[in-house]
Amino acid sequence: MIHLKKNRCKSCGICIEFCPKNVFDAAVDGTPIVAREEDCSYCRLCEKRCPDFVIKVEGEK
Amino acid sequence: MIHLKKNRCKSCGICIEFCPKNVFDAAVDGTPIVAREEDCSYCRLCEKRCPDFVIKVEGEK
Amino acid sequence: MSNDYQVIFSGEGGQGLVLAGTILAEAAAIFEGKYATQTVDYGIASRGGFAMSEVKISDEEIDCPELIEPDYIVALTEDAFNRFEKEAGKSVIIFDSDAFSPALEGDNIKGCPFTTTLRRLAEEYGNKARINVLAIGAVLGLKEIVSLQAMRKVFEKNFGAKNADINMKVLQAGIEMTRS
Amino acid sequence: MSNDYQVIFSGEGGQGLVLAGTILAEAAAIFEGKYATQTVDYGIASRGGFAMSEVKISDEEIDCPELIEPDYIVALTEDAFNRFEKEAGKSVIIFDSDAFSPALEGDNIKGCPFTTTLRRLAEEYGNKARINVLAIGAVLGLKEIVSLQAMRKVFEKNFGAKNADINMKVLQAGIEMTRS
Amino acid sequence: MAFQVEDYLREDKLPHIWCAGCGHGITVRALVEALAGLQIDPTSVVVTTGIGCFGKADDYLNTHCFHGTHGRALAFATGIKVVKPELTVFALMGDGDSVTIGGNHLIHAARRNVDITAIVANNQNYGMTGGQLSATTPEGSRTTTSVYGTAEPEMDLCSLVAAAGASFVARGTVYHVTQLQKIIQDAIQHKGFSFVEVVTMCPTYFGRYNWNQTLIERMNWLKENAVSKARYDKLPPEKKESAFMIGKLVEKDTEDFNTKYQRILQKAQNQG
Amino acid sequence: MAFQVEDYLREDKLPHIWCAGCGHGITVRALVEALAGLQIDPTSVVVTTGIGCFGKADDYLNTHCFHGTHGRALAFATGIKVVKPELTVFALMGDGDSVTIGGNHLIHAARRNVDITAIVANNQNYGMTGGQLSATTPEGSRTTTSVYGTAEPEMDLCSLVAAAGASFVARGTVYHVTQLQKIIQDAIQHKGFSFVEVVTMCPTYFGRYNWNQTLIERMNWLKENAVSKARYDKLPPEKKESAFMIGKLVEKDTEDFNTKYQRILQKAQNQG
Amino acid sequence: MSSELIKFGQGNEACAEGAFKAGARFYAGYPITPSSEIAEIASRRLPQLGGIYLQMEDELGSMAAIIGASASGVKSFTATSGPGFSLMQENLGVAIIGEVPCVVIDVQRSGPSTGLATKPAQADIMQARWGTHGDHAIVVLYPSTVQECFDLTVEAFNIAEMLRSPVILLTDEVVGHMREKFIIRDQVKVIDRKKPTGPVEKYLPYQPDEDGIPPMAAFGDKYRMRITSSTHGPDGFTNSNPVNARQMIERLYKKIMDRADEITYIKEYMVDDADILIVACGYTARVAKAAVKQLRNEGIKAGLFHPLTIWPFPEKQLKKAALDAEKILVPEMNLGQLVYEVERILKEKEVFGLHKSNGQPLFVREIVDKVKEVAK
Amino acid sequence: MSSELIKFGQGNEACAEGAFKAGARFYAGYPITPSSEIAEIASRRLPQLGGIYLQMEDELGSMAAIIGASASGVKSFTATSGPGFSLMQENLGVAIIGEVPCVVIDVQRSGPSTGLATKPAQADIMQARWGTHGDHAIVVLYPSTVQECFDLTVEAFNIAEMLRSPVILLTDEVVGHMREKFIIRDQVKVIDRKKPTGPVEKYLPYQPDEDGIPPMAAFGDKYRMRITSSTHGPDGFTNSNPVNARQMIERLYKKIMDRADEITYIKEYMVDDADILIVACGYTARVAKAAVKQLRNEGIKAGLFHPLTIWPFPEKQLKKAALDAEKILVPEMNLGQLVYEVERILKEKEVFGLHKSNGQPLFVREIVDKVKEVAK
Ligand SMILES: Cc1ncc(C[n+]2csc(CCOP(=O)(O)OP(=O)(O)O)c2C)c(N)n1
Ligand SMILES: Cc1ncc(C[n+]2csc(CCOP(=O)(O)OP(=O)(O)O)c2C)c(N)n1
Ligand code: SF4
Ligand code: SF4
Ligand code: SF4
Ligand code: SF4
Ligand code: SF4
Ligand code: SF4
Ligand SMILES: [Mg+2]
Ligand SMILES: [Mg+2]
Repeated sequence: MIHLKKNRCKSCGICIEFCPKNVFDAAVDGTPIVAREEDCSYCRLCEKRCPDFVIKVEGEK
Repeated sequence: MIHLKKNRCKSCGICIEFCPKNVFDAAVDGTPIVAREEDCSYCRLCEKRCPDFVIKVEGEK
Repeated sequence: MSNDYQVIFSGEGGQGLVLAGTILAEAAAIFEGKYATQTVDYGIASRGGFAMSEVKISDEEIDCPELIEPDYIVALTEDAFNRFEKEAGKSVIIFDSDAFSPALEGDNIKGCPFTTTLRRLAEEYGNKARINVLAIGAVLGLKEIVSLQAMRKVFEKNFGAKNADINMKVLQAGIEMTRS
Repeated sequence: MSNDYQVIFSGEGGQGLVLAGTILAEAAAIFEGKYATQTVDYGIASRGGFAMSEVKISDEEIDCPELIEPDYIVALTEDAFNRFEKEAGKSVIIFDSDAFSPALEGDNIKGCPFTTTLRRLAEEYGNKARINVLAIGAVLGLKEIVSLQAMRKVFEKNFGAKNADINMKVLQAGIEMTRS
Repeated sequence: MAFQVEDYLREDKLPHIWCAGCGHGITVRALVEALAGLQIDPTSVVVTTGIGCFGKADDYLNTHCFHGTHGRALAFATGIKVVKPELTVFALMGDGDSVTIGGNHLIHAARRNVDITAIVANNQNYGMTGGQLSATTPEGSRTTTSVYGTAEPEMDLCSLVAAAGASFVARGTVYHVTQLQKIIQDAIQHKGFSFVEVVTMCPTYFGRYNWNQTLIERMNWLKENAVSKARYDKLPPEKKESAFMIGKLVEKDTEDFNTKYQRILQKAQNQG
Repeated sequence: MAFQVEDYLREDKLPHIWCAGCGHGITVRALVEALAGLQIDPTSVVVTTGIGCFGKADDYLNTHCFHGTHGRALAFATGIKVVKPELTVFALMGDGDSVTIGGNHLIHAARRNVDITAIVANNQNYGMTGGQLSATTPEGSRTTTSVYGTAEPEMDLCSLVAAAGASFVARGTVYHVTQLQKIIQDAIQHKGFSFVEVVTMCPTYFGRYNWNQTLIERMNWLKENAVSKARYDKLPPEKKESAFMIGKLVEKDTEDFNTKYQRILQKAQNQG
Repeated sequence: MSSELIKFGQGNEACAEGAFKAGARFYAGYPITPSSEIAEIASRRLPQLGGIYLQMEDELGSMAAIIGASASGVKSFTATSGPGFSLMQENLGVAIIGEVPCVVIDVQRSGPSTGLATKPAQADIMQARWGTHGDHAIVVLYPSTVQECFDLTVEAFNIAEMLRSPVILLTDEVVGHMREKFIIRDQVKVIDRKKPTGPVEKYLPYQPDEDGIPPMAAFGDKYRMRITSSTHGPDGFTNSNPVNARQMIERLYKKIMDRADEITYIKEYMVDDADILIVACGYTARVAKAAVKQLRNEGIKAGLFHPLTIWPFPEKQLKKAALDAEKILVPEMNLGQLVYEVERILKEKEVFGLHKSNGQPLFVREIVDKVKEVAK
Repeated sequence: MSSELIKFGQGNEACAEGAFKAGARFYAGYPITPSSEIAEIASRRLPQLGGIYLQMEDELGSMAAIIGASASGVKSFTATSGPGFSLMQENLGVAIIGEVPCVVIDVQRSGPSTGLATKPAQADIMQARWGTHGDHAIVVLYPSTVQECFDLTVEAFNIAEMLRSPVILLTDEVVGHMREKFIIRDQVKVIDRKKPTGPVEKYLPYQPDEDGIPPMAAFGDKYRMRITSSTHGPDGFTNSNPVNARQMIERLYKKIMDRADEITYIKEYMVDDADILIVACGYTARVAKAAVKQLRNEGIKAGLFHPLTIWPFPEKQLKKAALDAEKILVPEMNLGQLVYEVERILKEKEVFGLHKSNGQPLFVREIVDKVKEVAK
């Protein structure tokens, strides 16, 4: 599961750009949308690269 | 000529010890005595090593 | 103290509120020969949080920049609005009706579509359309406390002749928001 | 203020004048149960220049360490002597007659052969023979303001039992310089 | 009981005050990941900070915190660590904090080898006060106090600290987050002074005046220009200009100050 | 008119206040020999000093002098040199002055590369205040504030300053006076920040507590242990412990601050 | 043709422009809110004027660098706020004892310590007077309008040059950041330090003329210049003789205190018939002026004594202004600083303080209310 | 069995011993004349007591390190003199706003700046009160004998711990270097800071009890401790709300000022029937006492008011002591500092200063003469 605390998101776009599995799409306001969760490898890079503590990835592959 | 401004001398003994030509003897109070000026090579090391600006060497070999 | 005007631009860091106040005050002081002061209250600069800019314009020398009874208060965020809502009545409050809808309403509380207007302008002029200029316009729409000529001049001085046009257009859009 | 004594040890940095004052005052304060103060005036420490140490000994608590009329002034350098020569009369000045010969002389100006005495002692005891102890002795030779037992104890405490003997001998030599 | 990342965070204080895309959040993330990775009890951790945007980091940490003065975090941390060797002590500093105003404490902390983990978020300028020149601003860059481009060469933090005697020196970036977490873990575990430079991003000021690229492009720039020592050494000269080394640069096994001081205590007490 | 050594000296102030055998006099001698060697007009020379025994050096120099505060000589010197590039500016500092309290100015002066010649008389302790611990006191040594032996490693001044970016770094000793004079001459002629460490002697304090040898033996110790880089590299490990390198350690040709600033002036004035 | 320039800008900007107009060509500093605009302007403008901007590693170094530059003959200044001002205190003493003219601008913010960096206060008033160790006197000017920022900065340099002394220009966050119209005056009086004229060998850097001020050579002049932080004789060499020490320390003190009148600037508003006199400086003086107007409208005879020179405090002038007032009110953005000095000077009066220390400026209403309360 | 120890030693030594007796186990400092003996003794004795001596790179770091150590639960102190005291001013503010108990000893020497390092002065009296930027109150104690050095250092720690505040122990070169007999008292009252007791989650590091003092956890306790130099709320997080800011700043001020009586130590000598009252502290108080004796012998009714607590200045106590005196003399080793405070407090009296600033202490004769002159 990929949890997003969207109220913290500042739309920097990092998660969207650097997800190795291209899991996210960008909403109009620049925040991420979990578009392809099934592709997620649970690498947690998005979580670690998000400057705003928005993302929490749970699970393993 | 080796000039000594003895009032400045603090009897550290450096000039006496490190003259390559052993030109100085030590007086009882530890100050240098020019004992063998004829041996002097005018290297000026005594002048430069004297911490107290006592010595002035004039002349060349 | 005739012809005294007191205006507050409030919202959050990064909205260019200081510039709004500066521009307006400078237009009055330099291009209309009046006296004007502009002061600010801000937290950690440029990192969000409540911020405001106060302008006083007068025909006479200004003893003290403190605003006693602001004529117009522009509130671009809900936080800012809440801080000032009790002034409504003594002051006219202009707020961004796209951003929030206050409980209180009334004659002296004017909602204007700042966000949507800005978006529309942005389509035309890109990021040169700024909310702070829109805010000045909104005030001028209620009362032309500074002439449009002076505004043009201040734009020219600060942003160059080329950008003055755009800014005048944005200003105009602001004016229309409150005039209508 | 009965039984008050005021002593100055003066000379130059490096002669151990602070120690002379400390030892004497401590002997009185700790080993004779009196009150004693010791103060110093010095320039850049341990690099020559005028230095002095002042001692006040009293049976009563001492209000102020300042010496008003010193009883004894030891002056080990000419510079020190010159500073104090005007006190002669009110005070007894003891100076190193090997080091300089003052213009002024008289009953209250006592020359003592500090340098030669020290040289003699040094032959016997090496560098453990110190001019400051000699100076204390010179004062005690004029007046036993502190008992010799107290002096021995203070030496023992500060330099250890073994060195106390030597110091007592040096002290004795000092006493003899002025007694004779 | 296992500590979660959240146990080290003051989530009630989020969202934080940092700008969109500011790297400071990523660095704090790496720190809490490292703490969780090592399962260190948050009540045995003291985080000291200086003043600056990064100096605000302590607001978001659920450890003991000391928010001191600009440039002095390491001096406060030194006082803490020498009297409480059992605690894990951090000094989180900006580049201004750590080496510009705080340079003297930095070099002497490195020399003294007190077992503190220093983490410097190097964003090449003073974010907090509006983007002025720092000692790490690359020569020629523009800042609010160097509009003509700065005439001063930048300080190489890692070289400086290594020369001062630091026993652990490493560099990471906010792109290389996994490595960064690992570096911080190693720094914590290293006994002695550990220094971690994090090359990070201030899009609001340094970026605006200098990058000519978007935040995303900057992340890619970090990805490309930050290379391991091995790779760096093999780079052709023209590439070396913008490239920099990341990874562990120094790791020495030297006794830390507290261990040495134990012997002094013994000596003093035996003599006493 | 040729300048004599005496033209740089305030002979009326001699004898100086330094102790018998103190190396500070030898260092000052090397400095005035260097000035005379280069025939620099004394009225174009400014000597800044800090506070300490070596900080008293300006009392004996017949140049312009600035006797500032402890640790700040380089900051005063920076102000002087940037506005008067035509002057030859020195900062004479003790080890306490230069790198202990003054470390921050030292590293940034090195980085900034202002054309100042810094001369540090390293006597491994604080002479002036009675022989306390300094950042250059060798680990284990005894001082009046480390009677049990210090637990802190000493700072390697030359490595530090080199890492900070100094374009000229050299070390000499008060035994090797001819070389020392030459080093100082080269330092003066080098355009940019030049750093000269002089390994010297405080017989009164550091010597008394640590040497186990006479002043003369110490001079011989300097003679034996100070070696050229080439010789140092060839020394067997056991000899390396007490040995140290002398001579020029760094000499780089990098533009000094004032030269770069000239371009800023031009740029600003063209834009204006 | 006058090249006077009318500008609309901040107090900080006016300070910078005043410095340039006074001839300052060197700035060294370390940024700090709310003073950083001064640094930013200096970094842009000085190179245009052929001057130099240097960002130092810290405030200790900044203070040192401006002293060094000034001793080299270039008028110099720095700007800071509380934390940096504390760090400058040690080297401020060098400028005092070394008699090196320079100007230090402290834009006060809310403390203590880091406090609230963007909020105003007037809590460094006593620090400005007493912050550095040891005996000294110091001149402190405090503007209240943007124009005064310009004018008093020029004046600060003039006094510094005239007295061979550092001068502190104290402002506060409100004054520093407020924007008003101000004139970059063209025809300002600019004073330059006295230079030596006699024979080179006879020059003594600390030998005062009859006015108590020694002529000042610059580094690089043919006169050998010595600046020292130690107690010294006229030759600039350390001298611990008590007679000399007394002379030196007292001269430094007197050269300022004896000229207090010459360097005193005050403004008065309706003091002549005031029953209650308000004593206020900086931004607070402006609030007080508005309060006086309002009080007068309400029939209360209030007046304002507004010192622009706050140290040496204009003792005589205050006494005169307060002659007929019964009560005195001292409003300050602090817990009480200037009020102590006013109490000391106006022994016979009832002196009240109005103290606000919460990051906000005083408001007109607060002063009005307090006057009414006190007037009862 | 009492383990009291009678020693003959310096004021500096007694300060150090007092600190150890009060429980100090950490010293961080940077040597400076005339305070260095304190560092030297600490470096020798602390390791014997299981404590730590750290020589820091400078005074900024020294002040920071003792704050850090104290926040970790270990009583800490430093010692310095003027130049170093100036450098400590910024971080002193951290101890004030962060409410970290610690003791700073300033052994005053002759300034300004480097001045005369080995000569006495009393010229940091105002700096001790006002040296750091921003609003604050501070406790300053000033001993005059070697025994008082011991006793007041203990007291300084006790006050620091009681008030969660730094305390400054001011001495001077004469007091610091003079030798006298003193007792290392065995039975001294030692106060330790209040620790939190409630539930861990509820602990707020700056939530005061009714006495205005928040209980203090140490780093490493189960209570999460936050120390901050910013204006903060009870939770220790930055808070710029004006109501909160006022509360915080005023509480810090009041916790000291409201307890002035509790922490005030004074000595009086022959004040009851004195016509002329001398107000003096530190070494000068001893000179003054001798002067009073001599004056009384000559039939002049002099008396001595000797504050040992100089800040908060014992206002009430002075007023009482001065009730019947006509004239007041304030002798100081400076150009006038305490005299301003005395003037302010004793409005109705004629207050005279006797100021000496030349590297020498005042002499008995000088005070006697001045009293006679003034008495006329
Ligand atoms: C003594 C002092 N000087 C200056 C400041 C102002 N100041 C606060 S933060 C800062 C710079 C911060 O830069 P950095 O440390 O790089 O952190 P960043 O904001 O970039 O994360 C400055 C100059 C201060 N608080 N204290
Ligand atoms: C701010 C400050 N702190 C401390 C001192 C005291 N002090 C004067 S000189 C000195 C140390 C000198 O050591 P160093 O620089 O090595 O010179 P040396 O005397 O050994 O030649 C110290 C600590 C001071 N003058 N100013
Ligand atoms: S965990 Fe990895 S793969 Fe999954 S969304 Fe995040 S970055 Fe993409
Ligand atoms: S990285 Fe974080 S802050 Fe940035 S867009 Fe993604 S969720 Fe939002
Ligand atoms: S000049 Fe050389 S040879 Fe001659 S005396 Fe001096 S050291 Fe000896
Ligand atoms: S080297 Fe100089 S001071 Fe030493 S003994 Fe020789 S002449 Fe005297
Ligand atoms: S100003 Fe820069 S460093 Fe500060 S929060 Fe914004 S991006 Fe980050
Ligand atoms: S104390 Fe040491 S450094 Fe100072 S003059 Fe004496 S020998 Fe030289
Ligand atoms: Mg930064
Ligand atoms: Mg040294």
